[in-house]
Amino acid sequence: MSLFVEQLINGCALGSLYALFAIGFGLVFATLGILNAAHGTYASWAAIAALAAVQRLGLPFPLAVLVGVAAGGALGVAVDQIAFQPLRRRGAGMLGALITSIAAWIVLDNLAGVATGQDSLSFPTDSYPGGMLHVGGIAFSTMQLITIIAMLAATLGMHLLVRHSRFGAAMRAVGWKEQAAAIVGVDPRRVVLATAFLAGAASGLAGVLGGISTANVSYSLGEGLMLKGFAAVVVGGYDDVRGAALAGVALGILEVMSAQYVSTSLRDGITYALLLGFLLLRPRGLFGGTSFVRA
Amino acid sequence: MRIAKGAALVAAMLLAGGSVLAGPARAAALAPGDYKVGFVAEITGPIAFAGKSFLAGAQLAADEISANGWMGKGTHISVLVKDSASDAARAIQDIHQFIADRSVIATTCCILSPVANSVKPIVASAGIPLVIHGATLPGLPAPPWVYSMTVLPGPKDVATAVKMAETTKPKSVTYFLAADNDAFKARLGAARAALEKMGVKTAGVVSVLTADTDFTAPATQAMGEHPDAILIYTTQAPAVGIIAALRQRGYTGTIVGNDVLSPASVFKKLGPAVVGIPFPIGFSSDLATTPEAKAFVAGYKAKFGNDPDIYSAQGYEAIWFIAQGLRAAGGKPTRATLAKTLAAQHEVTHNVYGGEPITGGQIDTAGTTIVAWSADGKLVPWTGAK
Amino acid sequence: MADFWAAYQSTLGFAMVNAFFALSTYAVLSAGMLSFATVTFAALGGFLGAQLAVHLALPPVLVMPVSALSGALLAYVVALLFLRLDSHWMALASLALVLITRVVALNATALTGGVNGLSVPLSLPLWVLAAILAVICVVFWRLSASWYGIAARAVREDAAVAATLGIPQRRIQTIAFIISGAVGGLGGILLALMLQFLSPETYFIDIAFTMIAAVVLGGSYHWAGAIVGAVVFTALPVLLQAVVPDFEKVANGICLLLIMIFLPRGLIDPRALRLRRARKAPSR
Amino acid sequence: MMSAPMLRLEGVQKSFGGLTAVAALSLEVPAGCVAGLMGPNGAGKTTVINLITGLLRADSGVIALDGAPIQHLPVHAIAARGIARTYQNVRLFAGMTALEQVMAGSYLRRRTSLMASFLALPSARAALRMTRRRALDLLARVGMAARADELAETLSYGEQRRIEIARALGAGPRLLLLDEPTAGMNAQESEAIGRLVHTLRDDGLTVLMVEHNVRLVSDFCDQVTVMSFGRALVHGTPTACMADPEVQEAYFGRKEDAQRIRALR
Repeated sequence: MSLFVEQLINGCALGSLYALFAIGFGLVFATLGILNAAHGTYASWAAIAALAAVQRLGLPFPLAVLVGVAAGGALGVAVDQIAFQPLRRRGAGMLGALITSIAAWIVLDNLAGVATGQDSLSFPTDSYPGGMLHVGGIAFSTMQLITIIAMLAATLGMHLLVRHSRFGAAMRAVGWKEQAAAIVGVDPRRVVLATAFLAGAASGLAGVLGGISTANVSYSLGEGLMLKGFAAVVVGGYDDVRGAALAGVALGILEVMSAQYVSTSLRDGITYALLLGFLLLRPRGLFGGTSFVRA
Repeated sequence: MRIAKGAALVAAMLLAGGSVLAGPARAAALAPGDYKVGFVAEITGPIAFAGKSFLAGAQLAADEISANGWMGKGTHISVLVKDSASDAARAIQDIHQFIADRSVIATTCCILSPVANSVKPIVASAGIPLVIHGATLPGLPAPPWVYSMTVLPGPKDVATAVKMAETTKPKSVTYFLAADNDAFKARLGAARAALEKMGVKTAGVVSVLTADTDFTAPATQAMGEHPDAILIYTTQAPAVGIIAALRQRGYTGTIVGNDVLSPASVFKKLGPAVVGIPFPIGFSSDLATTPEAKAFVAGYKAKFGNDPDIYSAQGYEAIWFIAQGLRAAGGKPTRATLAKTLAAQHEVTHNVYGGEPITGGQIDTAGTTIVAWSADGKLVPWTGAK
Repeated sequence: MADFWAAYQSTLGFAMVNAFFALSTYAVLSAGMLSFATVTFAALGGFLGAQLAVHLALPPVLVMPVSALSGALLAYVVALLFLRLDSHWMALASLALVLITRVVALNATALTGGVNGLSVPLSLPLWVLAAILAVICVVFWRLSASWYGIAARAVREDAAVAATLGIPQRRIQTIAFIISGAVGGLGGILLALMLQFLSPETYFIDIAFTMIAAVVLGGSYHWAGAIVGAVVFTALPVLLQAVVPDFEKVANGICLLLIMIFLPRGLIDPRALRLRRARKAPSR
Repeated sequence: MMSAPMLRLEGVQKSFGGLTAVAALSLEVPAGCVAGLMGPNGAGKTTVINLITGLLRADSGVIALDGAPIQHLPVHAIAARGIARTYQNVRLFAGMTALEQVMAGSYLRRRTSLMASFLALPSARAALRMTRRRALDLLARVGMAARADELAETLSYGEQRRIEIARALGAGPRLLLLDEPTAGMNAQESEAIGRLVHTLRDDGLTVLMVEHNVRLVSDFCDQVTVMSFGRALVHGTPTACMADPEVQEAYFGRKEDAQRIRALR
């Protein structure tokens, strides 16, 4: 029984990383209409930045996380302005942005490889709260608790921002049609920048926390999050923060449980089959939502 | 360096003896000139960390062989590099370019077995020798064209597992397996059979995948089986992750690793978590005892500023093996005559392992050294005591 | 010269094989759909064809039609399932399909050889490859000049308007998928013959992304753009490796980015050609 | 002239969210007639056109062509029954020449199978030549023959509108729906469109056009329906409709309302 509960916590913590990744990815997709292949590299670079903050500047854990998050956000904005803005000006569709995002992915991924010396680095054990907590015979690590709390906070914050603020209304409006944002009284350019930053920051948070708890700071960090986070976006629906977060956590639990009780080689198969099933049977995600494309 | 030269001299004499037996045609000295080896490198991509070591070792070997004219007066060997990023399609294109370059006499490549598998038929049909420097799949070599300078890890794993069982006497053990890697599947199978024969029960086998990054759940699963020891048969990244996760969750029992734990970067990353975990090794700079090995370590340090690892040793051996073939062939060797000569070699004479016999194009090493990382980051012989 | 040819013949071979994948991607793109499913069609065509070649010892000439057909059949099923989805969702669904393909390929060891892969002891002379590509080019030229091509262009530019002109979107897009499947399946077995070895990693996300990029780079408004894009995309890394060996991939990405920003409609763009001609013509 | 209506709408209802765009609309267009559909902005005229062509699905009600209900048919099947249309804001295909636009419009009249056309069979080539000649004729008819090989997007707004009409005619419809065909045109050009519509009618085509230009409607329409807030206000001859006080109020009295609705859309 305690094994089951421990695995449930493991699944939640793992799924929280997917969720953090997914909410940013979905936000960009819904608001800016971009299928951003470079989204995973923000996580890798955020972890690299946080590690540098720890090793070079000797910053404490909370500040290092902050550095990572800021780096993820800044990278999100930079990629948007370099790779997407020129196309947006010209009114090129989703396809062009996908290609430039692939280009950005190639560049950032390989530079991340250079930055880590093609190696997988890890945070020094004394640079983060690495202890184990024991509650009634159940063991879990402090990092897992932090990850789950961070995911809940980020999801709640993002949901309130998108659904219950004027700025969020503008974001949704931009997703529909850029001029519409102007009607709500918000500069669409500011909405674009803010969306890119928030998405990058969420991905960055996933990167730093994931980089610490999986002892892996390298370009593969972002790639790993990318595939599963993408699945979470599809299952949860990209236009709903709660859906993406819930789906991310659910996928994490499903992954851990199917490895524990079914088979590791079928683990990813189960995840992706579920993904395809959702696409075909419930193509608007868990919480539904309006169609993205006009008739 | 002086000692190394001495050993080389001995080896050369041995070789000369061999060629006398083989007939007078081979006695001619190698014609002066620059002999080029095409090196398909993996210096970017998923396993670039190892790929760089392989290449560095090869370059050192070429320097050494050329510097003192080991193959003959006025002879040089040089390494031409093309990166494949571990992509089979790229590796094939690189090999084709080497084949087209008439000045390239032999090639060496491949850390990944699938890549080696796709390059094999091409070199065989084009007729150019290929020395595989990293892929561990059994059955890859196919003389006269294809040779492997990778020590097969299977038997060493069994020896390590058995020694662990003899010293710590576990009742039950749990295995970690890279389920998408058949080589590790076979290695685990051999070790498990040996242990079960000794009466050690299998508590469970926890599968992970090579590309996985999160090992908290697998660690929890393994610890849930309450084994006395845990044996890890996975590639490097999962092995590192598993050890980190096990130690983090407070596992204090015995852990047995495998050769992927030998590079210095592993200690740098894991620190105290990896100390005392036994694993077998073919070469280690800390344990270098033979003159050749010591010379290799010294030369490597002087050239690259850090210690060589098992990967650099394998890259180093690949070039030495080719050089040995060239020297034995003598005269003006072609790719075909070089292949014929390589097939006749029964040992890599200049080796850092203290003996490196070749059977069917596959090298082996003499004994098994079981080592573990010490607290100050050195590889020390594993004594079995905890 | 002979050496140069020998050195780069495999690059040329891969460029041609990639052209099949690019054309397969173009086939759906030209009917207004972004789909990564080409990878799945290629995997089926490749593994099935390789098994037939190895176990039944069928010659490549017979294996290829089987691969193309199997790709087309799978594509028909995919079309039935996917054409109900909005364009964005379809892109995502096809990406999911690619991920599933790899898992299936890893586990269906009887067909794929699992992680160990499958060695394909057959090879294909380059001129045969070139001849097949030429035939496929004729097919695409005929397609674009035929009523199918006219209808597909209309559907791509504005599916709703096309429908009000009596052009059945579903049917046109189903045909597009079937063409994509056939060409993708054919590309799959050709890649197998080029590599002489297949593993589940052979057909994965890299192919999907590079092929979409190749098509858009070459120009997604003309079938020749797919071929130009595939050639550029195959040759670029080889060339860049000679120029900037350490940052070859980064340079690759930057090239892609620059081309997209400055030539968003790709290298081959019939519209730009027409505009230029219109500007030159003094008759206005 | 046949007495049975070619197009019949009966109790057609359509709402978006809470907003009713078309409410219980009934409408008849006799064969061989030029019917006008008028009303202030936001009255639901374009929605009616979208409902008839199937781009939107009615919530309830019947839409019948020659007595047979069509509201359940897919868009392309409705077109195949003989309904073609133009768009309020021109929707030509990007990257196509004027001739190619009309050719695309002629898909239903291609007289050959896709396969035969792909194989370039002699019969298919003959059919293609014929279709091209017909397309050129249609371009000549809207006065665009000289621009056949020019990219449509480089032409002026009025020219694009005329190409769109030619494209719709390419489908060989029996019922042509024109959505504000003279928007952005000067009086002279509008007049030409009106005359074109008359010649089309004389060739046996039935036309329903959404039009703002009161003079054009008065001069060229046989009957008019005026809509306001999704309902049909009046139905009758152009002169009678214009004189109706309700129409006057709808057009001039509640301009602010109309403006507001436009902003909301």
